[in-house]
Amino acid sequence: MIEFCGLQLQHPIVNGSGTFDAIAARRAFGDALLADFPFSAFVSKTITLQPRAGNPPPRLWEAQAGMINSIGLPNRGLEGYLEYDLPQLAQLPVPLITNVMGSSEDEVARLVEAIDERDEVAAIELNVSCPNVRTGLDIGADPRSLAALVRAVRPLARKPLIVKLTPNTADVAAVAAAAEGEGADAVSLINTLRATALAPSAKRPWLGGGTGGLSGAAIRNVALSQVAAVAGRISLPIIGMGGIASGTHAVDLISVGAALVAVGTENFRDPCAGSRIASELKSLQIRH
Amino acid sequence: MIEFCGLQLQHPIVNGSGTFDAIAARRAFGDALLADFPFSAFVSKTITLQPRAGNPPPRLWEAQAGMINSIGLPNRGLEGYLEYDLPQLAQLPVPLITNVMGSSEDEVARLVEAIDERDEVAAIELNVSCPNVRTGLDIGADPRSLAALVRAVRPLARKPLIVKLTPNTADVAAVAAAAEGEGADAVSLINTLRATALAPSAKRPWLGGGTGGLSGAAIRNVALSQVAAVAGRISLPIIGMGGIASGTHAVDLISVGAALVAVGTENFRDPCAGSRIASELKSLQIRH
Amino acid sequence: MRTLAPLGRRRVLVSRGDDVGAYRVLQVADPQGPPLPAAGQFYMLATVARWGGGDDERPYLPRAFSFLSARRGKLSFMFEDVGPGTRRLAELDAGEELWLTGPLGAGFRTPHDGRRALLAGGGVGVPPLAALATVLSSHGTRPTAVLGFRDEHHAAGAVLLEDADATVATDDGSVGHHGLVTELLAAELARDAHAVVYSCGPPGMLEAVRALCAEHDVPAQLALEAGMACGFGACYGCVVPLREGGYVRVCVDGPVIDAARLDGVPAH
Amino acid sequence: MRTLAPLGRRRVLVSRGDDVGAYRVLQVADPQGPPLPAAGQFYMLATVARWGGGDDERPYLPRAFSFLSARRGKLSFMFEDVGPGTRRLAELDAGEELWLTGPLGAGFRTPHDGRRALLAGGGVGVPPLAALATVLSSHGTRPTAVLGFRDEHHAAGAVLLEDADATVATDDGSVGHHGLVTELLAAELARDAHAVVYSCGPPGMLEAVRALCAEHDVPAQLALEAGMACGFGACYGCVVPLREGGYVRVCVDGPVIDAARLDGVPAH
Ligand SMILES: Cc1cc2nc3c(=O)[nH]c(=O)nc-3n(C[C@H](O)[C@H](O)[C@H](O)COP(=O)(O)OP(=O)(O)OC[C@H]3O[C@@H](n4cnc5c(N)ncnc54)[C@H](O)[C@@H]3O)c2cc1C
Ligand SMILES: Cc1cc2nc3c(=O)[nH]c(=O)nc-3n(C[C@H](O)[C@H](O)[C@H](O)COP(=O)(O)OP(=O)(O)OC[C@H]3O[C@@H](n4cnc5c(N)ncnc54)[C@H](O)[C@@H]3O)c2cc1C
Ligand SMILES: Cc1cc2nc3c(=O)[nH]c(=O)nc-3n(C[C@H](O)[C@H](O)[C@H](O)COP(=O)(O)O)c2cc1C
Ligand SMILES: Cc1cc2nc3c(=O)[nH]c(=O)nc-3n(C[C@H](O)[C@H](O)[C@H](O)COP(=O)(O)O)c2cc1C
Ligand code: FES
Ligand code: FES
Repeated sequence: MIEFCGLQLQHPIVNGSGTFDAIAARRAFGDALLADFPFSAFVSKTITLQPRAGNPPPRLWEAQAGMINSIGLPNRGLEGYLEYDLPQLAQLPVPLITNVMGSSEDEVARLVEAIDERDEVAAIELNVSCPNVRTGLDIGADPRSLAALVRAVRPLARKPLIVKLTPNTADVAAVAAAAEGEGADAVSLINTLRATALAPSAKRPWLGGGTGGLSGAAIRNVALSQVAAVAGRISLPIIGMGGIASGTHAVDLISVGAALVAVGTENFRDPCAGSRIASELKSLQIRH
Repeated sequence: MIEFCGLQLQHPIVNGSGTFDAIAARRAFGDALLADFPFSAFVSKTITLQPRAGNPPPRLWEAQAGMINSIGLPNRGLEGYLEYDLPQLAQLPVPLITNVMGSSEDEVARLVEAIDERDEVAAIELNVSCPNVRTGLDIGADPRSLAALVRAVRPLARKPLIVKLTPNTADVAAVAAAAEGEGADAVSLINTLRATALAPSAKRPWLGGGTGGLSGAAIRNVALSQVAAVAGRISLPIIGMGGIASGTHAVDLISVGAALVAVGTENFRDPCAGSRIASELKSLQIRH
Repeated sequence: MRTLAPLGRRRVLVSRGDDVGAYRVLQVADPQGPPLPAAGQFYMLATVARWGGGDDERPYLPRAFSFLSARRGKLSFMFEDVGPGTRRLAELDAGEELWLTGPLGAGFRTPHDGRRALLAGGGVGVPPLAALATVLSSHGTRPTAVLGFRDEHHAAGAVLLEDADATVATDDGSVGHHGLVTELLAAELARDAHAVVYSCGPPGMLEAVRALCAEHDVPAQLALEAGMACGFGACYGCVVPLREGGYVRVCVDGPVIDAARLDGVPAH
Repeated sequence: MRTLAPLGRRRVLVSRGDDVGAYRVLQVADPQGPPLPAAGQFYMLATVARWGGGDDERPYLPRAFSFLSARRGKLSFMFEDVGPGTRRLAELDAGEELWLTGPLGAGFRTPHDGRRALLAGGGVGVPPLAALATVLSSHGTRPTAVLGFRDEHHAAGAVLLEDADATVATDDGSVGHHGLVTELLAAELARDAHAVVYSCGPPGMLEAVRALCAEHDVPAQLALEAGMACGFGACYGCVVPLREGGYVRVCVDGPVIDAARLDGVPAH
């Protein structure tokens, strides 16, 4: 058992938000999924206040040792989540972390308040890779605007508050320090790197959403660098992620300062990547 | 012939700074290099005011579809460059672009002034991926500090001034706009992405320099995204680079707004990558 | 129709590989899989060795393939080399290993209210139709099929539809009807429109089938394709727009979708 | 000694592949290369097909290999599977294709002032010594060599040093002298120290050879290894620190470096 923000977890491997849909997976694999759940905590897809259909297809591009997605955060919206998704997610055998995003302080506040009320939820993750409507930059790109956001919503949550940082910034450690300064309980990183793909012959963007985010093996060493930089600056626990596909990769991230390791794109290649990596990690840790 | 900042070039393919040493390549391949020079202009390695030995080895890590380098800008320093390198580089059959970097405005100014005097040099490229001693961030990460730097050195150069942007920033287009606003003649991007590698068994940094920069195929779609963002914001010509390994990749970068395309890591895999890509590009352009 | 998949991917052995015209047919031993996947379901495949390093350093993600047949613990798949993933798979021979996840998605629903099954498809759309024909034949009615191919070399793939009476059309007229598969389908519908059409094929063909069926007011079930990363609903990458608005994921809500739910079949 | 390389990489055909103990020996046809690369020079190799997609999606960069022999337009190389690049190369057989650049770097300088050549090395350090032995033998003096290997299976590689009189040591004593190659070298130097030592092997061995020669004041030329990206001076990645301060690039200033220029041989 390991402890993370007061949660008791079986092992340090969780999923990255938006890279595993436990409800859909149960439709495909049945209740075997519950008996052998790959992660020690489940992180939901990002939930927004209003329902979102997501971006027009195509939404995927296979890149060099990675992929680019432009999914566009489809979700049922807060109400739909509470009504349809939450009861099903509550059946999972692990603690539930709900990831939320809003395009204004007020939206985030309403999300955090509503989620914080629900006993089924163990912790809240705040996705700040959302463009600031004024600057066009991610809210999480700038330490000051992030600090303001965390300051505004922190008092609204009794549950642990995890801030999921954006990697598309000059100084991720400064942003992490801002989150720490305003009372966040943990940070998670890295989210996808901004990337574009062009349609093979027509030279226009391939992705229906225009640009997208790069994930998978290609970003592993960038993640290692950003997690190390953040760990060198703050003392909050860190959920590290980015291209993790094996126990060795998890050991690497832990050795630079991650408390938990999240698996994202590798879930698509191996639906049980979480349990596999947890057991590879365990045998590596025993050996040392 | 194509025109770039007043230079007449045979084709749009140049090299990325620090990824081709024409003097060393001539030792290996002899004068055949001059007869069949792979690039339409030659960009020098970054030159600093004082000589630098570079970082302790190991300096290289092979990553997923890419590599991480921590070379540390070894060079003979300004005087050594002018005395030893320049006469040899002047023998190349193409225009010479000299890349410089300084850790203060004053250093950069001295470099630009001295290089600008030399007839052998056709243009100056300013590498701003150098950490600001005060903030630790790249000077080029922040639009305001970059604007100040360009403002200070622009009047010192009669030759075209190209600003090589850093990709490790929240808003590369804003930085490019700052360069444009202060009179730069062109911008080039992307430089390497900050990345770390750990030694296979010992969990300490592999690279002698600690962290390094990711280049090659893995960053190609990040480059496409940043070049597109910059092209959407400024009207200066752009030298695009990052993971270019084929004529198709070059067409992609040109289609999102690059005027020239630089080849970096691919030179290591194919010493004549420049000419190969130029001819692949030509046949693709003829076909369309 | 949905048969549950065992949890996770499993390592399976290729038991044979054959070239059939322009196509490669792989047979794999899947002793741990369910004996009866539903016709129209699919599996995610990747090779165990060297998945990656092809064109532009791809493939990285697994690839989706409908099964062609499932008999006595053996699955077969059919595909054409169209990119780095199918190229790597096409190299495989007996004894090599695959990662396999599935069966995934929802397959075809068999006809009710006395309608006859009309199978219409072509190219690498043959597998789900072949699997469906096997089910229908085992229920006592060998279905009629119309299949379109580019040319004779591709039309050789028609033999894989063992359990149907198939008529073939080719684009170049090198074998069978010179023209489109929808022309054959229109003739069948003219003969007897109390039918349900099952279709799988390239997007253009599927769209033509959808439009034709809509015109004749004949229900159709379309086995769609979409770029996929995961195949089990995790990535939300594989969506198609619905007539009613919004999107559904082809991998969990399809790949078989009622034509009536779509305004059109997207080009990719 | 430096033979110029033709500009750029060229596509060459593997003409045979053999296993020799723990090693793989590849012969490639290089009709466009110079007939006489200098002993100790190296080539950058990568396969044309599927370079990538191995462990952790590697290899991506080409790999450096000293040539073992160069005769009548055929080059041979010897290596052991130690990672994704050598693993992929070890799979190759006659008829497959390589990208090849070279010969690169500076090779050994032959002895002057009457010193005898003493070759000391082991493991995959055999190739440059074998190439040097061929040159020396053709000049009329078959050199003496001492070679160290892990065990008998590896020591089989000693036969590749055709043109020298070699004594072998193994770590486990399974064949030859039970102990270190430097023990054999010390004995040779004790017998006659008017020699120049040529050495190539794992860093620990090279360092021991360097230290021994320094102690006996015997000149030594060491063929170094270093992680390389390009092999022709482009990346500045392959440096070793010099005694005088600063670094040199192993690929253009080496791989053969006078031991006197080094304070020690770096571990990687
Ligand atoms: C449910 C389902 C069942 C299927 N059944 C079969 C079957 O039985 N037999 C069969 O042959 N095929 C089948 N397919 C299609 C098969 O999955 C694709 O042909 C396969 O994924 C192609 O992979 P590839 O690597 O060979 O080619 P890719 O190059 O990956 O794909 C070819 C197409 O993808 C697009 N593309 C090109 N580059 C990229 C990129 N970098 N990223 C994203 N898209 C790109 C282009 O439109 C291109 O035409 C099925 C697909 C689905 C969804
Ligand atoms: C001039 C020269 C001549 C050579 N001649 C020969 C020869 O004749 N025969 C021969 O067998 N070998 C020779 N080598 C060594 C050969 O080049 C290496 O063994 C080869 O590059 C290993 O590649 P790999 O992919 O198999 O293993 P890698 O895993 O690339 O390399 C193995 C070593 O590299 C380090 N490493 C591990 N992972 C990485 C990574 N991701 N990035 C960077 N380094 C990493 C570790 O130290 C590891 O032990 C020569 C090297 C040089 C420089
Ligand atoms: C298809 C896809 C969808 C994602 N959706 C979300 C999301 O809804 N919210 C979020 O915070 N991160 C999202 N992410 C980012 C991942 O959680 C993770 O940070 C990133 O993919 C890096 O990890 P990886 O390389 O292991 O995939 C998504 C990533 C992918 C690939
Ligand atoms: C080994 C190496 C050394 C480099 N040295 C420099 C340098 O001295 N100055 C500079 O501006 N950029 C330098 N770069 C960055 C490249 O010029 C280029 O911007 C980057 O590698 C992306 O292009 P690529 O993916 O094609 O390599 C270097 C890159 C590499 C790989
Ligand atoms: S392929 Fe991932 S959700 Fe359908
Ligand atoms: S390997 Fe690139 S400089 Fe030596």
